[in-house]
Amino acid sequence: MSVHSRAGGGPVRAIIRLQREPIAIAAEVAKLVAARNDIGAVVTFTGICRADENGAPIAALNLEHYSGMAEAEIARHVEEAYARWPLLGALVTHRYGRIKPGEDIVLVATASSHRQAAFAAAEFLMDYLKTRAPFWKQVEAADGTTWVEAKSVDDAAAERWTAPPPRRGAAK
Amino acid sequence: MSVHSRAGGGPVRAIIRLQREPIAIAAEVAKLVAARNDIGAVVTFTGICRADENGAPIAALNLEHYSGMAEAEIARHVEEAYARWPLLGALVTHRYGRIKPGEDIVLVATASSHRQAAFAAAEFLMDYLKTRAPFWKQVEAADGTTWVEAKSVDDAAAERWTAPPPRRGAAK
Amino acid sequence: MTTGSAGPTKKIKVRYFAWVRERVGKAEEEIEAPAGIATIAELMAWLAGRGEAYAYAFENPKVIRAAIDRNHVRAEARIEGAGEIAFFPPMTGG
Amino acid sequence: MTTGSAGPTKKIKVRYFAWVRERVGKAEEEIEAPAGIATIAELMAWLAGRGEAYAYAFENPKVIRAAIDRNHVRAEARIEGAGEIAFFPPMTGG
Repeated sequence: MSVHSRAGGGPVRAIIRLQREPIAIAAEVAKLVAARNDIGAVVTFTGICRADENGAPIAALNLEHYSGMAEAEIARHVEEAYARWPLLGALVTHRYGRIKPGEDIVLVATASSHRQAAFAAAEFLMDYLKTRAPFWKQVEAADGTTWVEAKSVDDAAAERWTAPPPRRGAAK
Repeated sequence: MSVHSRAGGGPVRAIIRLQREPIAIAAEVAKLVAARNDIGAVVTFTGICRADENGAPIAALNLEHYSGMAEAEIARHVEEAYARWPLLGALVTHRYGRIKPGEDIVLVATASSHRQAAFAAAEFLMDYLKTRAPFWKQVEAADGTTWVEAKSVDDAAAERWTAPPPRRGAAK
Repeated sequence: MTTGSAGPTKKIKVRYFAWVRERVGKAEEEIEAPAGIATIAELMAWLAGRGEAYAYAFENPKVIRAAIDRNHVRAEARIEGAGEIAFFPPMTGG
Repeated sequence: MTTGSAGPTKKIKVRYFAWVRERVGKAEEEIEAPAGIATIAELMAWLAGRGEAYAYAFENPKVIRAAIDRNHVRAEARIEGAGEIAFFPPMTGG
């Protein structure tokens, strides 16, 4: 599923995509900056499937998601990021299904005139994806499958954003 | 100029490259994660030449740098980032020469097992590049050239890092 | 398990994800909860009484998250008017 | 401009960048500063006395940054033993 919202027929405001297929990172990010000349900063975050979970080797991750709710949740958080920072573009691509070590799981990209908004918005979106977007990771290992447990450190990271953002500097 | 340092014949620790040519972002980032399976998070920052500076249209930026010192300064800050966060890779590519609106100026990429180290290290490296690495931007416009003035907000951003890092969480 | 309240039962689509789905043994179903079941917490308690699989899935309702019509809700949320209710463990995406 | 100190002069390579370079009118040169010039601040003052272009370049030494042998230094830094000294405006990279 893909959502492209354009504010007043202008450039792409948000791209949200949930897919089984590997993420074409360069092509996705290119869409953010295409035909624009006001973007001075692009931050990307790529989450990659590691070959181990808590020290034990894994064969794959199986990503389950709540279709429909996931897109809506992500779209709401992208809009919240727009309300908090002067963004010029945002993109979230999240895979589901079976993902092998070394493969990408998620891509978040944010664009702004200046770097601090782009960094803050990307961190904000990742913290929310980790704690609020309805995705569940199952580890597939030699001795069976186990569900990944939510981490309190992720909850603490997401809590940071319940206060207003600490800085909205204009540094590029 | 390019510096590849490998710790004990292992994977690439730091790639530092100053060049006139456009930056092949996807290829550069691919080098960070190549042949590794312990990286769970990659953050990239791309700085792009905007079509305006302080509201006035520009024709190009001319980037001057102090060859030799720039590479050494960046390498020192990459090592400082390694000392502060559990990084698994870092890359800085900075262009010099004439850069037109829409073209990339700088790429910073950081890799770690977990996202917070990657985000923090990328912000740290960018704040230092903005304030300490010996590069100077000249704006080329229709009515002549002017040197970009340093911004106090960039100095303030760099000052953040003179205290120890506030968090070293293990959230991915 | 029933309550003392009168009133008609209502059909609700219920969906289960991750280990809640595995324990219940199905991804979704239509249920008819007694009219006296007013909140998510009460619905979980009622579901837990439907058999061994449900009892296992809902043995620790405090760790289970819920959504009504694709919005996160707390256990105290009222289910009246809900079209689709989902139960799942804490999210681990990203 | 000279100082009262005795002792031989020393040759130093000096480099200029950005608008310091433009004002001085050259990117680098070898200079022989009097032996009494001990610090970066004193060297800037001495350079400013070498003519109109230098006076213009160093008219506000507080805004000019310096490096000795490719390391950032403060205006109070001693230049003894320096092989290459650079003067430039605040950096604007990234």
